[in-house]
Amino acid sequence: MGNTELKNIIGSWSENLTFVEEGSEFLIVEVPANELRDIAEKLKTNKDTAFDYLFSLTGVDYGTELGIVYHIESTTHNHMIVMKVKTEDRETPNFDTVTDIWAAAYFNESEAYDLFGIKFNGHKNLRRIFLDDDWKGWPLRKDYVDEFNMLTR
Amino acid sequence: MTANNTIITDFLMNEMHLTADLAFWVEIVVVAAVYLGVFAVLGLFLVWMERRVAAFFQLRLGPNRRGPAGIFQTVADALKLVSKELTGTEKRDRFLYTIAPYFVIVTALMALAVLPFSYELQAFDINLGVFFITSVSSVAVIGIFLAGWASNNKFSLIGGMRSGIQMISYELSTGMVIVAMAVLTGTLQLSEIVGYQQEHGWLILSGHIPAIIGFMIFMIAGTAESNRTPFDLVEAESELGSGYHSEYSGMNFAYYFLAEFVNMFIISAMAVILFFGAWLSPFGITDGIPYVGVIWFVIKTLGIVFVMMWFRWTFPRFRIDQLLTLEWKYLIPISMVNIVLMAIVVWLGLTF
Amino acid sequence: MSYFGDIANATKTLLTGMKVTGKYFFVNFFTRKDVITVEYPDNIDTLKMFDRFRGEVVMYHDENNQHRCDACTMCELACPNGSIEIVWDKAINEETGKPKKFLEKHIYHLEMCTMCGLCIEACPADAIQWGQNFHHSTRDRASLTKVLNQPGSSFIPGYKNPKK
Amino acid sequence: MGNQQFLADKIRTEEYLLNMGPQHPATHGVMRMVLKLDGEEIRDVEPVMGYIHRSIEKMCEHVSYKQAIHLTDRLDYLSSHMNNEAVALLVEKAAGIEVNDRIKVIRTIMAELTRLASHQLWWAVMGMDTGALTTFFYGFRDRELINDIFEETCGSRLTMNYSLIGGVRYDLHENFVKRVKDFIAHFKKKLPEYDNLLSNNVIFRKRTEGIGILTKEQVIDFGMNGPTARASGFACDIRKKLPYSAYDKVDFQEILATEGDAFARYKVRILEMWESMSIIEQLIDNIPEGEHRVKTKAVIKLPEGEFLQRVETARGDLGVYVISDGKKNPYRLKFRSPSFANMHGLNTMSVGTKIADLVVNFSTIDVVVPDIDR
Repeated sequence: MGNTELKNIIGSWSENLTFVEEGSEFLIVEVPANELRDIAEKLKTNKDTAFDYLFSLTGVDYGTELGIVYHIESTTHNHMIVMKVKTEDRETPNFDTVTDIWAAAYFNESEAYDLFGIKFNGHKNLRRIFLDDDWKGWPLRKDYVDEFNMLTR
Repeated sequence: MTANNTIITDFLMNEMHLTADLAFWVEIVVVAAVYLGVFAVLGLFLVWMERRVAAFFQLRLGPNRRGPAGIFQTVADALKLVSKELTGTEKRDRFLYTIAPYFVIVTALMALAVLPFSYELQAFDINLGVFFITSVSSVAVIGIFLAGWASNNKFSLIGGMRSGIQMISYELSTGMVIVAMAVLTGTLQLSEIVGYQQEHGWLILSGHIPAIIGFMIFMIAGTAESNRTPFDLVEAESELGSGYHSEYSGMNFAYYFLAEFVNMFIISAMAVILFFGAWLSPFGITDGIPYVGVIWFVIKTLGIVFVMMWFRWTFPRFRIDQLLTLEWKYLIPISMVNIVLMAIVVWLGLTF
Repeated sequence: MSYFGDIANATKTLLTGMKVTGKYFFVNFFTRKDVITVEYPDNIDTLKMFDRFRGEVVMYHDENNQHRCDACTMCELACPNGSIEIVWDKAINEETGKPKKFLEKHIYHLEMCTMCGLCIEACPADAIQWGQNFHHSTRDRASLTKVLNQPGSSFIPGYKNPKK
Repeated sequence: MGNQQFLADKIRTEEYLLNMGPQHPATHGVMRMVLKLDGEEIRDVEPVMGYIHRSIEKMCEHVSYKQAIHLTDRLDYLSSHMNNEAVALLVEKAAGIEVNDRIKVIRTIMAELTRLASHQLWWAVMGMDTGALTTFFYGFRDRELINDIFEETCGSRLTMNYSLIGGVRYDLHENFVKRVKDFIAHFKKKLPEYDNLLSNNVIFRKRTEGIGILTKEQVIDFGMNGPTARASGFACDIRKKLPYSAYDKVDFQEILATEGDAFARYKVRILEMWESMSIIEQLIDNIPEGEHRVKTKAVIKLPEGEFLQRVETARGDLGVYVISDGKKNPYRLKFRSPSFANMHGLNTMSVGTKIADLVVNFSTIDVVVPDIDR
């Protein structure tokens, strides 16, 4: 299924979705934070899209905003879509969890929390997955400074 | 003290002019010292043999640095273990922790003392012979169980629990096979069993079908008794690290390590006594000459030990519930049927 | 009855397994030809590594103790782990009279090097290349910081890389 | 059942926690699993990772693309060539660098040799985990031949850093083809031995059949991939779905099983070894002539935008996702690691089984811990 049909189907679900096509080979859907859960729900359950395989969930620090990029693939139709969600607030960034839609998000969301500080409300066991529990700061953020470990030349 | 005069007491009384009682006690001390020496040498040799045989199976060289073909490698290991500090977990149960290795050593020695190495070289020829060995080797379970419990480490606790189940349940089938062989020979005394085999030929031939079944069951159950693969769940490297003796170091660990190999020797010696005519040479060629029996006894036992080592370096390990189903659903029914079969064979006089 | 069936089948598979290990035991019991053990410390003088083996980075010196490095620090920039430091100085070149950089010390931190080879690739003059020696264990860490250009060595005057 | 209930009330049993790792023979690396145990039955497995987290993604943000390639060696060190190839392919596709056929064929042969070496090591350690210690030496004897091939051509045995942007570092060594053919002839005789020694062994079958069953839906829901997922019937082989390098010129079969238990995962990897050998055989005789490296600019900059490249490593499909802002180092570089995804299924697999089964399940997922922690 090409990007354009996908765009029409998904576009019909809600107005405030923006679609981007250049700069990447897959259709990019930017979703507002509050509609994240039901768009994800529709993506999975809708027969034509049937996105049932969460390929990867990436936390990104865009400088001013913090965001999550979902690469979701359909094992039946063999097409992939990129879903992005962004938030301005850098102190307590939080999104709804998608673990009950795709179980593959369980550790990925913990990793995003651990390295970016993005909380996921409704996640059963959100903890620092890689770093020690008493680690200060979120390492993968652009403004993270650590004189001890980081050798910047 | 109506001790029948053995060579040692005669020697002590005539040359050393000791009284009968004193000679008796000195003899006991001498025999104990000899068997401790046999225990140590046997243990070291078997460890070296295991490492060389394992190397040959695994396309390696095996120990070859200390002495020709690495013979003194295990002596070096023993010295290293002796010089090691005896560490242990802090909250261990001190008394049980220290007493546990001695259970295993004592039972191994007691079982060793009864084995008929040759007509003359048998320390205690008690008429309960075979029954005594099985009951003594069941005491060894306590040593391993205590080690697992007392060393305050969850992995060794699991190892100890597994040893409890495994060794107790496999004693049943070893016991039943021994009962079957006792039916055939009509006696429990070891020297009389060997005597029976002197006239009728080896039990594996004279008892033909039930004896062969008995031998296979005995080999399987014997490997399980001595905690060796495919039944080495007690110290399963990949699950429990080194199981019950992971908190032991130095001489305590050496006790467990040597006792495991001596147990293996005792099990194969039992198999040789019950099935292959302990120190009888094939077709009785060298039976007349005194003291030569030992060589035949050791050759046959090392043959069985080699087969057990072959098991160890080929088979993966059972899981605890499969191990128990193998025992309770397969080995015990077959060994019971085997006793009945042996009884019928003996009753109808079909033995050779 | 499958009861005896799977016992027979079980023993058959166990015996085939033993046949495999038995073959290795008995076939080369005396010849020991299949043995794969390499007795490392004993064969140290006969041991020859492959010519492309990456043991450590060394600097090429020709017969009269001259090397090709003109301190252009391309390798220092290419190294991802910062394990190369070039100490260079300026001096007036006799013929041309213009100030010219020359290499004082090419410091190579072996303990930080990940053998990725990007420095050797980046070097325009092929001054550094792979050495095959891999015995790097030492007692103190200081000896892992090596100076690649031998003492008293100097730049081959007017060397131009033939390949470039 | 009356007294069963009576006993259960009288005997107070308690679940206890057991830390399996971070230093444990079965975890193949540094990973801790907190087991909630009732006797030997596992109630819950919670993997605790991060003991070997070097934050390669943060490092990649400060190094150029050429330097980022050598960092990928340390991700899944058993398929280091495929990791290098993934980043190289991504940069070549994004920067529009065209590589000739010789480079594609060399990369494919090297990838299949790495897969063979990784599966051999997995088989050797699988045998050791279930108790057969000799398989370790047979597996490593065969793997040593592949390591010699790598050492001779690429210069190092494990972390090869052989693939670069626009080609490969050295051309093939002159006796590369002979060594590969000798290895294939040798290993074709030895692989049936693997089956006799372990696959058909009744104890091994009993230890692995029916253990840790995962259905196809569960595998997809958990986002699992690689041979672990193909054992439950999920066709996720990137070499077939999105062919790259010379995989479209080679015909090979994607191995799928349906039972989804530990033995199916084992069988899939053994058959994949046969497939890898047939791929190498198809390519080794007609390696096209040509340059082993294409001319590229000194500093490679990617255009603005985001790029995704997926490669089938020995453990599953590794996704490299780069957000580039036109500078010489990536703005954000994410490695979607196959072993990290496969960890999701561990809990469902081993709840209700015994400790010995957890060791078998963990070993059939074939986990490499640095691949999880990155």
